[in-house]
Amino acid sequence: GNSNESKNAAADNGSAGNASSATSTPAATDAGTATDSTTAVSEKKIVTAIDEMFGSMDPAGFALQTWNGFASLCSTPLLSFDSEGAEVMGAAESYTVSDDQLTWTFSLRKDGKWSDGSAVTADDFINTIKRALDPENSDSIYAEMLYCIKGAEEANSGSGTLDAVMVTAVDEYTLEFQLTKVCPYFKKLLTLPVFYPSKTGVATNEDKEWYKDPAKNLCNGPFMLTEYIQDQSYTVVKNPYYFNADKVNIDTIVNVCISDTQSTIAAYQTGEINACSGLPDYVETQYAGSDELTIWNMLTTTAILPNMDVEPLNNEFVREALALALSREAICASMGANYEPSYTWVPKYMLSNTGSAAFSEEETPFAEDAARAQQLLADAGYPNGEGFPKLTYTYPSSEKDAILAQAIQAQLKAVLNIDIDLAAQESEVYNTTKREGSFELLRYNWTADFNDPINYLSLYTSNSSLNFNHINDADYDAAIENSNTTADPAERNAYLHEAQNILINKNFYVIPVSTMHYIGLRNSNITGITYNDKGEASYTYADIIE
Amino acid sequence: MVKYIMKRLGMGLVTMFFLITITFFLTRIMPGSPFETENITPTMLAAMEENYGLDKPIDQQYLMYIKELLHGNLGVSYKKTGVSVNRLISTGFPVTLKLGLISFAVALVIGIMIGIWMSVTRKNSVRGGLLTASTLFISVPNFVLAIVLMLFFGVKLNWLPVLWTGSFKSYILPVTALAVYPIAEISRLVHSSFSEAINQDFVVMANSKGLGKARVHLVHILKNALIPLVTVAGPMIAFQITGSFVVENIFTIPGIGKEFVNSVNNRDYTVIMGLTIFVGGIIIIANLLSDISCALVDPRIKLDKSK
Amino acid sequence: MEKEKPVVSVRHLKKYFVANRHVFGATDYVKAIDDVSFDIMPGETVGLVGESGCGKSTLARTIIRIYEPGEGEIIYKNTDIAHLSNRKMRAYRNKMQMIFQDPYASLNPRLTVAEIIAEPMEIYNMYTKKEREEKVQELLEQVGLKPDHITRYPHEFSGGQRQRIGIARTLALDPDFIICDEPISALDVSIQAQIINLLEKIQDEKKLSYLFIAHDLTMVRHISHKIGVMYLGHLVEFGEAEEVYKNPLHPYTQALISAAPVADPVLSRTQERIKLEGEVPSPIHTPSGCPFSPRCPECRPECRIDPPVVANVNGHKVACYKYV
Amino acid sequence: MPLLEIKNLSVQFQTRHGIVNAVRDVNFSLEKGELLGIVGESGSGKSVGMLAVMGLLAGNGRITEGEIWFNGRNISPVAEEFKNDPKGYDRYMKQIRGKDLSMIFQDPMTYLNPVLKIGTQITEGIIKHEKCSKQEAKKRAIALMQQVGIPSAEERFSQYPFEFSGGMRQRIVIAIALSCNPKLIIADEPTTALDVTVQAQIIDLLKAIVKEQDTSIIMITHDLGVVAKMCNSVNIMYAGKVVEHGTIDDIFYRPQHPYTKGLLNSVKTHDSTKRQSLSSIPGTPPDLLKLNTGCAFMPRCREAMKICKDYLPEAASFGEEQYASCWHYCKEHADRIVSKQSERMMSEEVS
Amino acid sequence: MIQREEYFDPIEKEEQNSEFIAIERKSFVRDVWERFKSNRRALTGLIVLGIIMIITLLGPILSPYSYDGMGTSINSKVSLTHWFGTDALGRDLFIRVLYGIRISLTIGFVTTLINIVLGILYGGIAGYVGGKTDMAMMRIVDVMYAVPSLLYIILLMLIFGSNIGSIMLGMCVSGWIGVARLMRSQVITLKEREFALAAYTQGAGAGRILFRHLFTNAMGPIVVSATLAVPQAIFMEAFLSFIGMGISAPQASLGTLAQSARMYMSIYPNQMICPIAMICLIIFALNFIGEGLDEALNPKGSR
Ligand SMILES: Nc1ncnc2c1ncn2[C@@H]1O[C@H](COP(=O)(O)OP(=O)(O)OP(=O)(O)O)[C@@H](O)[C@H]1O
Ligand SMILES: Nc1ncnc2c1ncn2[C@@H]1O[C@H](COP(=O)(O)OP(=O)(O)OP(=O)(O)O)[C@@H](O)[C@H]1O
Ligand SMILES: [Mg+2]
Ligand SMILES: [Mg+2]
Repeated sequence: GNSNESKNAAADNGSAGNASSATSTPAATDAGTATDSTTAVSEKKIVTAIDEMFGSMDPAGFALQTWNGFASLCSTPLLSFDSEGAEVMGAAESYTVSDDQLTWTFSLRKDGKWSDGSAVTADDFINTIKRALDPENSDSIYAEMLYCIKGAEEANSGSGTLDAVMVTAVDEYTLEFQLTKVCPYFKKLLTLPVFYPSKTGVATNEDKEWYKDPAKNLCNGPFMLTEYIQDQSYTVVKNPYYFNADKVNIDTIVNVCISDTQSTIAAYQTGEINACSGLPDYVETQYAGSDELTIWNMLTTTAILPNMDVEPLNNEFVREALALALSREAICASMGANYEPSYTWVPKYMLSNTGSAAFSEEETPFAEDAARAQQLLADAGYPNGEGFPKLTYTYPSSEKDAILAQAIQAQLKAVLNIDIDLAAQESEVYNTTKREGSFELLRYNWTADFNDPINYLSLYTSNSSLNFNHINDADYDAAIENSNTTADPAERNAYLHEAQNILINKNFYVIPVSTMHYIGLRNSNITGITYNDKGEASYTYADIIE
Repeated sequence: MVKYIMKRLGMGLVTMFFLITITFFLTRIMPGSPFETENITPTMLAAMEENYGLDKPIDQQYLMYIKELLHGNLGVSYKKTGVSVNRLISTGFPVTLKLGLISFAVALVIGIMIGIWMSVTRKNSVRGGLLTASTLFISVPNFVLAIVLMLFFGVKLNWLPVLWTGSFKSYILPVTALAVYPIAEISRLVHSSFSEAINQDFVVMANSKGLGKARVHLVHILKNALIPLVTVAGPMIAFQITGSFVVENIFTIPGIGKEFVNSVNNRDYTVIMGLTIFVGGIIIIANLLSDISCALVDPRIKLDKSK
Repeated sequence: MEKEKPVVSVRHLKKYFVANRHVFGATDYVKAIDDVSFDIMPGETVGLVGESGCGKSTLARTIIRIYEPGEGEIIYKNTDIAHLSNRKMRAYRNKMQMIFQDPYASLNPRLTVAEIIAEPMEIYNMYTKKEREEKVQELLEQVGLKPDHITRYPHEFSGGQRQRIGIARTLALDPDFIICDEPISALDVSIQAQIINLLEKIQDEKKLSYLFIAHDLTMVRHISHKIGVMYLGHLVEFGEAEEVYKNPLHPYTQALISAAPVADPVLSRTQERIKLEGEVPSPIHTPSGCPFSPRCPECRPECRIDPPVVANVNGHKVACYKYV
Repeated sequence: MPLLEIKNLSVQFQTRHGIVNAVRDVNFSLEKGELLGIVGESGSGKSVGMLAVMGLLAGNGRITEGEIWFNGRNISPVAEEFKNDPKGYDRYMKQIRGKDLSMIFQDPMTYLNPVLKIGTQITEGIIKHEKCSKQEAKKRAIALMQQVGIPSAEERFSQYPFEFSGGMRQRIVIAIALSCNPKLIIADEPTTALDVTVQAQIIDLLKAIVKEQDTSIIMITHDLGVVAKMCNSVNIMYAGKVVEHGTIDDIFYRPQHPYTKGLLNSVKTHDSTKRQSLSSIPGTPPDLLKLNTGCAFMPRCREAMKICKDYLPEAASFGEEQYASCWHYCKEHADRIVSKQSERMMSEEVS
Repeated sequence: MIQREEYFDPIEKEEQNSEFIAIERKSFVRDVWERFKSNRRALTGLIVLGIIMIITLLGPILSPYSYDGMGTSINSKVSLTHWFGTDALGRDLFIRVLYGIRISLTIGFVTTLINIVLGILYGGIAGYVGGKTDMAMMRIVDVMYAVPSLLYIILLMLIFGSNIGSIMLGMCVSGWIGVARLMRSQVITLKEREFALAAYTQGAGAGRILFRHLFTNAMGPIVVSATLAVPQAIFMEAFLSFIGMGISAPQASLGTLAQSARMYMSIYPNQMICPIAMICLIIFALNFIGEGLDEALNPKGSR
């Protein structure tokens, strides 16, 4: 599972998030990169701001934000989804699924090429997967996502061999997966890093830094890496071997690390960068109506986790009282215009698997109700908050989380007359606290790895290692299990709704508070940016108009 | 002289040893693990810790670290996959060093000039104004100063770049932001020592020879007034060279000042250790340099008693 | 006349300071006092004169155990105090006191006169608080200050008055031996006489012994019963004051006395000065023979080889080959 | 024409506690080749008066009135010529200071710059005034050092003051003062910090210079022995005033002012029989901030009279050179003096 | 006024000696205070600091707002109802700034006090004992100085929570070193002074000499460095809040307030300017006081 914890904290603290967007710089000569500057046409170059370089660019390794940004420029997966949720074939031309839903066969496009001109073959996909499953590879954070493949779990835990992992190259251009059980969201998983290709023989686990070397870090996407400077920047240029290279207009994209948001905005305003994102909410007001403003809907949710092992949070009335007592509108008003109230755990913009509607729109969430919250608390034995123990709310120390915490504290005091202690923890400590379950109320945030509700809901099965507040609900487990075995999307949807209902409405195991959108800026002469199902931008067909 | 330096460096090594030991154990008793990222599973965490030998008893880890250190190997960063600490320092440090030295040099020149001016001016209003300005410079937190500089000269006037490129122009703002505090500090120091020296008997003597003002001020007084400055210059220059987190962060300068805070925050043990050793070394050397320059400025100070 | 025992006798006292420590064993020493012996009788003043840096202060400070003595003995009434531990030394501290040269530096500027004078009594837990106050008043009167000065701070006094406070402080413990290290050098001519008179008055009242160090030969001659002349860490001449002054034996003493200015134009016009060549050698590299030999107008070959032994010319001791 | 003539010189210091009149209405003159001693208690204005002549008063001090005729020119900053031209005064003083008019200071430890080489400190004045090259200046400096009796001068040239003993430093200070063959040397207690043997050497040296170069010297000291040995005439100062002036024979054998008498009594001990207490001047030196309007010596004077407290005496002459300011010698003019001073006080109160 | 006929009568003793003690009597403290008072800047500093303290103590009692009470008007501008405006949670900034001053000053003063006490003891002992002990103690100081203080601060914050206490403690771990060095050098020079030797020859013990004689005389420079240490502590705390380790919500120091407002500097400048202005004011005041004390405690330097 991936999350935007650090990204979120960074955004609050003054860090720009992923880059997007582009502009032309009139001076084409100062690129210094491998483009041909003798042509009459001026070079089309975009400078974008990225957050710190955190994690690696190895899809089988520690692939987080930096990889995300890099992959959206330079890598093409088997298939992906557009902003409407429609499938877009990438490195694969087509695929077939066996009747039992266990064997998936992908035929790769013959004109798929690496940036050195060699062909992208089935082995290159297997290369990533097996490297990720290699028990020696401790960096592969997505290995668990491969456990749906036969033999993967055994290989990864060391009890089986990598050879026994049932992902095979039927021929050079045919890739076959054999699954352990039905996986209705398998296609969605394909957007995870571990399903991206990496060049066999060049990308190896032995060489930990291969991805920093443009000669080794081959790309099968629209752009390719030409320069990598740790913690400063990386530069990509148009990949001549990309199968759709004709349609790619931008020559160079420089991604500069800027860790301070104010610096990002300043650099944008001086024209030193052409695009940036993860900006504070006032930018939305300042640039309201301007075509420079870009807003991406994020798949993210912030919630309060009540620890089920703690008195009186194991009391359903108490949890419901807490959930109903909050005024999410007021909270989000304080946090900034890019925060929106959330009444569901699965984020607002996540698509359902039936049609193009959002999953959560089908839900009827609970209603905030102060009076009822007071009543519930009284029912739980704490009329007007009397006798209610002083609980501690733990949150990672960042500006926005502090505001959130204070708002929650104040509202609970005002509505329920209960006192909450606030404990801001440094993120490393916060993570330990969370993992060890040594909290009472916890600020919790989850950002989607892939665009499917299961990514959110599977966290709370009783055997999930990410079930931090120790929910143990047989009905919930059953609903999730059912959703995973059915092949019918509608039926699956129903089960997932049932599960979410248990989580946020029936038993109030999780108290959702907010979701957010991402604010960005880009020069208005950059056109043709497309968005994927997670709201992330792609420059593949972007252009700079004079 | 050489012997003196050798002796000081020998003493420095002992200091370093204790510094390394203390920092090592301090980092290990800090809660939180370098691999503690959001939503990492316990198995993965264990695997990672095993991979880096963090599951071993702490004394063994310590011995291993010392062994590697003796081979000049500071280890690899836990957070920045595959980046060795040696490389981190060797790429980041030159930038920080250059910036630190430039800003220190600027602060020195301007600080001394202002200090002298404050001491010799007859106009109370000028002195008051300069003192007030230096107080003002001291009392603005540097994150505010850096941002104000960036917004004003970068965004508003568009004279200077906001982002670091390594060009001459991109030095100006960070150097200014870094130099302001030491300028204020140095100018006060020079002011006080200069005002003291100006009342010394040897100044009367110099005047009794009929010397010109410039010679009296710049040769007779200044050389004496510099002595207290030189003694504090050691820690000051060490502080400047180790960089400023704030300035590096705001002007996106790829130096080690930024790394220092980040590594502590990230529990990146090897980086913390590497930087501490490095900074410790700088402090030792800076103090040594300051003692040597003390002896250069003040002939009465003998570094090496047994000459 | 019965034979009295000395209050303090110094025997072969040495005090070397480490000047340099070389890496390989060798150490340079400043031989600040080198084999000095003399006695001080009860009620007697011994004056000590000599060039600046010849070790007068060091001798004083070693006797009073500010500096740790090297070889030799310091016998205070029957006890050798030279190597007593600090704790044992406490029993003798109240008997030996010191007046310092600089009246501005020797009084703690942050304490009142009463506190300064009462402090030694506090340290030794003498008397009740009330009695101490009375004693302070008494002492002030004794040194010629007014009782209402008691709550004032040292900086409110002139140099001479401060020196009086310093004297009162040393008297608080009823010592029988006081070392005066240039007590009048920092004072005005018109005040110096006041202090000398005071010291003499107290001596007569209490039968104190003084070791009196000064530059000014006329003052030393006036106050002292005996005079010692030091040169480069050595006591080169010691004897009755008038005797030493009128009939100096050692060539250095002769030079010293002949150079002293006389406040009388006629006399000083006729004064014949013995001119000394060269500079005082550094106390680190002292000459091997007589310390004065490099500058001595009457230097003989043997002077340069071994230090002279002390000759006794009618109870007047002198360390010079001329008299052996 | 005297080389230096001082008329009605008064110097004031502005301090936190009030105005200090460090020098009050001082008059005297000095011929070419003359050796004048100035004797007085610490704080009596000896140094300040001479610093005023040199134009080297500390920032808070100023000459309130008076004329300083040096070499035929009035070099007082309040002189007609310089009154409205402080820059011109500075410029002129810089020209003569160190050249025609030089000063030897009291404390060789603090008056030499500790961080500059001896050679630099000697040559800079020569280079400034004689406009000669560095080499030439060095040659002259080494000759000077030899003249004042510094062995191996060549080597010593590039040493620092701390490497010199007190006596040698004092000789360096003298060498600097001599470097441009000045007409007048003001020596401010040049021997107080030294041993008698060294002191005697330095006195001999100064006397030799006067003889050889026809220089005049003003010798400030509080050691009457030094005066006796060196000077032709003496000024006795007390609390900012010259209370008595005369040749040394006048002063030593026929002192008139009670202070001079007291001073001489307290040092004349060489014949005194043992254990007879020294005669001393009772009391403490005056605080210049708290002076009575009359004679400043009154509180310590054995012969004080009622008039002494409020009114200043005028100088009375004795013989050719000697004069003293004491009421005992101007009783007959009492009425005139009192009425003059009362008038002045009244007019001051009014303004 | 005396009569003409009395002019030449001998003066009476009392009249003659009426000014025997010429120097005005003043205690040391009073003397310092008078010199301090006569320095206009120093006095202004003291008054300003006094006023700030009084307002900080009284303001919260008199104000209708509380530091954590949230109102409905978010991010409002400077107005008569909210003198400094309000913050993102609708809290009155004026009151928050007042509380911020309290916290910042507490941090500044308490850490300075602790540092001074520790530094005086450590430096005093090292300087007084001297020799090998001194050498060993100073090397320990060197090591402590080089260990990044962030480490201590984080550790303490984790052990005791991120409250003022642990921040202050963290700043104290190595903060006393400067004072210790200063005290040591003072003691080394003072212990050779004659008044200390006098106390020694009178049999005074080490404790007595150190505290009654040396410490009282070393106080000047230490007091001055203390006035400069207070702003440094305030800044250190501000820096900690810049890197996300400052004081925990809903409390806020001046540093935290400025830091959290800096992002919105361009749209809500009041949120940033108000706390910064207070920091400036306090530091100005302290600086002026320090300057004045420096002059007042060092009578030689004052002319
Ligand atoms: N603490 C010390 N360490 C090393 N050397 C010292 C120390 N104290 C004195 N000396 C040296 O010992 C010698 C004797 O010094 P001392 O102070 O006793 O001379 P003195 O006769 O009192 O001189 P003065 O007349 O100037 O007071 C000098 O050479 C001096 O440099
Ligand atoms: N810069 C100054 N500010 C205030 N008062 C001063 C200053 N310089 C000198 N004085 C005062 O002027 C008076 C005369 O001082 P001066 O130095 O002339 O005395 P002196 O006769 O030379 O004494 P000494 O024998 O100690 O050198 C003293 O009372 C002194 O305090
Ligand atoms: Mg001495
Ligand atoms: Mg003088």
